Amino acid sequence: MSDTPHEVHESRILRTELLWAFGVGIFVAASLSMIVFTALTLNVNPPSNVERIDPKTLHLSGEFAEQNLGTTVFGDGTVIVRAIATQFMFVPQCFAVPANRRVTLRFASPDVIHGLLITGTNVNTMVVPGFVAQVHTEFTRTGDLLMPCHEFCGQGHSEMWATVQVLPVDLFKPGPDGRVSCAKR
Amino acid sequence: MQSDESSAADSKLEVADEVDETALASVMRTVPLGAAVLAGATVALLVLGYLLIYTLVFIPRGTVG
Amino acid sequence: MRNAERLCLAHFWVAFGAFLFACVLGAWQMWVRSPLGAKIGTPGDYFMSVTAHGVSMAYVLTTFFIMGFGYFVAVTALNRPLPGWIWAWGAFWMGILGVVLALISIGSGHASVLFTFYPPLTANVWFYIGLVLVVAASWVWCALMLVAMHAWKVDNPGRPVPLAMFATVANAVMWLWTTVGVAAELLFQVIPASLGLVQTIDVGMSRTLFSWTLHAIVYFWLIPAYIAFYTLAPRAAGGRLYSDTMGRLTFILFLIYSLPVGMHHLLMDPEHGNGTKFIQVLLTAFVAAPTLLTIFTITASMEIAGRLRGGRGVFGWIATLPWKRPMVLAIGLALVMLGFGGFGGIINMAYGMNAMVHNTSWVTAHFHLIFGGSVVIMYFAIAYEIWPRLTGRDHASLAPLRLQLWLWFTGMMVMTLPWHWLGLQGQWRRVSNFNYADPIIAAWGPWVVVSFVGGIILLTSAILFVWNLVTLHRSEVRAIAKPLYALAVHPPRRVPAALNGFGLWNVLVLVLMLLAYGFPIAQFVIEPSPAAIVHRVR
Amino acid sequence: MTEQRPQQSDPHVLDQPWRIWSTIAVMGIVLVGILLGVIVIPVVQGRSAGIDAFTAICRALGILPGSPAVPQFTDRTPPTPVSQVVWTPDVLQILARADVAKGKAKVQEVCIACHGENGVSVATEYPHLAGQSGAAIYKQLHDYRTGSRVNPQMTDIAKALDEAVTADVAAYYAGQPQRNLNPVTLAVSPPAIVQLVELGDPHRNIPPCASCHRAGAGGPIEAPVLAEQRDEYLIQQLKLYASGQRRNDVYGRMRLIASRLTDEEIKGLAAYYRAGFR
Repeated sequence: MSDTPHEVHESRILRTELLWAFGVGIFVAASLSMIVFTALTLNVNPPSNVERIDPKTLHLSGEFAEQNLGTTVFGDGTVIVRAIATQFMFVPQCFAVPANRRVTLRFASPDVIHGLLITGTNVNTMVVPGFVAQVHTEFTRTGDLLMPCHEFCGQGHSEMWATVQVLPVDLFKPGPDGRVSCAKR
Repeated sequence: MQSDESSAADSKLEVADEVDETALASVMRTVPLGAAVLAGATVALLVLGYLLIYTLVFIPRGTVG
Repeated sequence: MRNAERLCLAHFWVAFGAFLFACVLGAWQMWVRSPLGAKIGTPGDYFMSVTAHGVSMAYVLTTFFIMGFGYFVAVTALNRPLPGWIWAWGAFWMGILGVVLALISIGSGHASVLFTFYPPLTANVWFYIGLVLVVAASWVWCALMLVAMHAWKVDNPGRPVPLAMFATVANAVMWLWTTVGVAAELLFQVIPASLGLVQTIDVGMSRTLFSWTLHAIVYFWLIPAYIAFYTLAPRAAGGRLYSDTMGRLTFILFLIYSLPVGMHHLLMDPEHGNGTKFIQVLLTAFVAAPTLLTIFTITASMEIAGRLRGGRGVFGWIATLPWKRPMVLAIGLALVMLGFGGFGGIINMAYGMNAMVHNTSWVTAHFHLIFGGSVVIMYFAIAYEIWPRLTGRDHASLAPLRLQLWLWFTGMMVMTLPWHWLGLQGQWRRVSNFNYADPIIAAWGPWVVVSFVGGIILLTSAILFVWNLVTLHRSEVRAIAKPLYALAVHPPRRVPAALNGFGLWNVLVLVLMLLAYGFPIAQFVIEPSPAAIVHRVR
Repeated sequence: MTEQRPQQSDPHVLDQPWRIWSTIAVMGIVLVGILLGVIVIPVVQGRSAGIDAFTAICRALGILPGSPAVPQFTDRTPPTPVSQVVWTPDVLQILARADVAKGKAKVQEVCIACHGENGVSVATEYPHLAGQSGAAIYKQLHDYRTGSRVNPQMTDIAKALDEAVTADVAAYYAGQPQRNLNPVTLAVSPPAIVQLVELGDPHRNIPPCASCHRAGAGGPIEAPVLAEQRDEYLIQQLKLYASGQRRNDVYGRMRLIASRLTDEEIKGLAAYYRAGFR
């Protein structure tokens, strides 16, 4: 096959493009390697907890019945926060968590799709009816943080928010039943 | 180099092409240089910004999983 | 050709009418949310407005513009009449009927569920039927595009399909795949619930099906802008397309990679495991590839034009580009916005890091920059470029066109840069008003006002855009037939069948979709999510 | 010109490398994704948390609940629910298929004395039921029956009704013509009260009343529609909620909201919702 100058030049263009595509590959690899690296070393994952729960009977269930909501410290030191996202309120509307200690947040919705984030932290999850949304995290700074509902859930969506009190470890004192409530401010 | 742009879009409205082939051949000797520098710098900035946000904003806010 | 011109103009005017309407709503929404307008309008008004804004921008502007532009490309790039005029007009009127039904449902307050639906909330059934009609109209368009390309290929055996048409058909094929998800969600889940035939919805399934559509739909909107990048801009700048092959490859990559990535919209969802999310994150990272390839190829094409006009040195060609031409200006501004929007995008898709920004203003900023910025500014440029062909009249002056493009760019930057910042602070989406009495939220107030100013600039630009087109319809200047589509430096003489059709790529899409979505969907077939009760907005 | 040149290669031969390499590239990427996302990352994460590889992989796929990186929490806390009502499809079907004629007979026999034949109550301490949401009436009757809500008169009456009749009565009253708020008298409502109804008070975490209690708002299934209600009844119930004496609102939403309202606001809201009473 005798190549004309035309074809030589055309293949040069394609080789240049291929070189660029290689650069694109580096870009893709760089962004992915950060993800894989932090997943392997710091256990960074998106909150994924395929745990089914019937939204219709949440209030009859053990864990998400009204009086069991809030922060509980279990015997082994595990800190679990359970909250309901419902139209148009988080229950409880304030919960306390310790700073710099592993906390597990568990949310469920009895009605429609909600979502939440805690300002200034990486806590963020959808609360989908039918599933327990679970986030494992450590709060790195103390203070009162805002936890709004960030997914459209109806006409009262904008007024749906809660407060998260991140307490220094020495102020985070569970009662005899392991429960911790928000300090009154 | 021959002029042969017959097959790209040879509708009747497409006959005129104001590009001079010799001029084109001469600029094609430098051509992807500027583009490579410009696009390469942009992509490098994107990666840099991404890594900075990842390490300086995301990670200090506490890991999630 | 009279019929062709009427058809295209009808589609474009519906698109831009909806666009202007949506811009007015958008500006109003920003005012209501800002400290300036706190406590104006009820949440009912606000969410009705957001629904109308989303439907008008995302379904009406895009679908009608893409259909109109597709008909234009089919006629001009293939240089033959469109097959099935009756079908095209029928689809047009079906789409109009759908838009009217949807807008009536929204306007009467029976469909304030936003354009992304959120079952188990359900709206009046006519809202969904209206949207299904719009989608069905676009399916007719897809069929016409496929038929047009096929007929051309039969008459021109062995010749490469012109790039503009190849890309348009790539978009049509991708759109057919894309709509499967939302069509399944609407027909099997949401519409039966809205009609009262069922009382519950499997929300895990509905979110997964919608995510199937949710990302690829954005590429459906984007591809006309890329068609302009590859086939209109190099000619408008007075140069050549650097590589026709890369163009074809880019549109093929969009077809393949825009579909099996939708679950990155569900990264924060509890109904999928980490592993299935990771697979789609990895595929999402590869969807950056067609865009990065495009950036290089288009910059190189512009470099050709700039050097042909006497540009020297590494960057001298930038200054010598004909920036006075709207298409060239638009592409420059579009690429800047694409850069910022793309930066936001790679943060969004980064697996765990999505938690930092999910459902915050960061995301709103990202898609307003990419779609409202890069894509819509190219819609403007396309309109300015082809309107003289459609009307036979030319612009008396290009200055108001350039002013409009600059205003759009400025407005978009002023609006979205504060949104990125606010998003990082945790400002969340989809709220009718903020409680500025809260100290955390009060600190955001000034930035919200700045972004509102951006919104006003955008509204001004939108009005000027429509004004420019109206002015053109009355212009006395006669349009001179000018070549439209760019030639490549090396126009293709023959291309492999893989780069001239979609058979192979459809097989790959099928396999990829099975791998990426097979298990995530099957898990709800094997064991449905505990059903959620339908909440009807009436 | 190109077209005249002999074709140097058959398009199918030209096509072959494209088919092969694109398939290899695409499948390779997916395989890397599966390998990393479903195997490497969960197994490594699981090892650091003491979770075996199989469990970790199942969690990554979503077959088992929980994160591959953290031991999963299980809970056995017993519940004491405030209401037994469950909105299952069956219950909604019972409501949808209720027999209005039977409901009417029961109303004429029992309910008429206080709530009126058409749902317009006879005295200011009894709520109007005309056009009320069937689900709301059903839930209250059910709660009276199970003791979640207590009222000396209603508890006995509700205990005498079975599930089907409860639904019939609810459906009958739901079908009576509702009277909407009167715009003329509403116009003189204090702006602060209108604001509470339409916008709520985000600072106190009070959602707008209308977001749940306006017909067709898309709020909770059991939320009663508020349109032309007895003011004395409303005041009394809000105060019972505020003090915690009435507690059959699931997750305490009304107890919280009512406890945050001032006495003035409670009176103002009651006046707002009786505005159109004729």
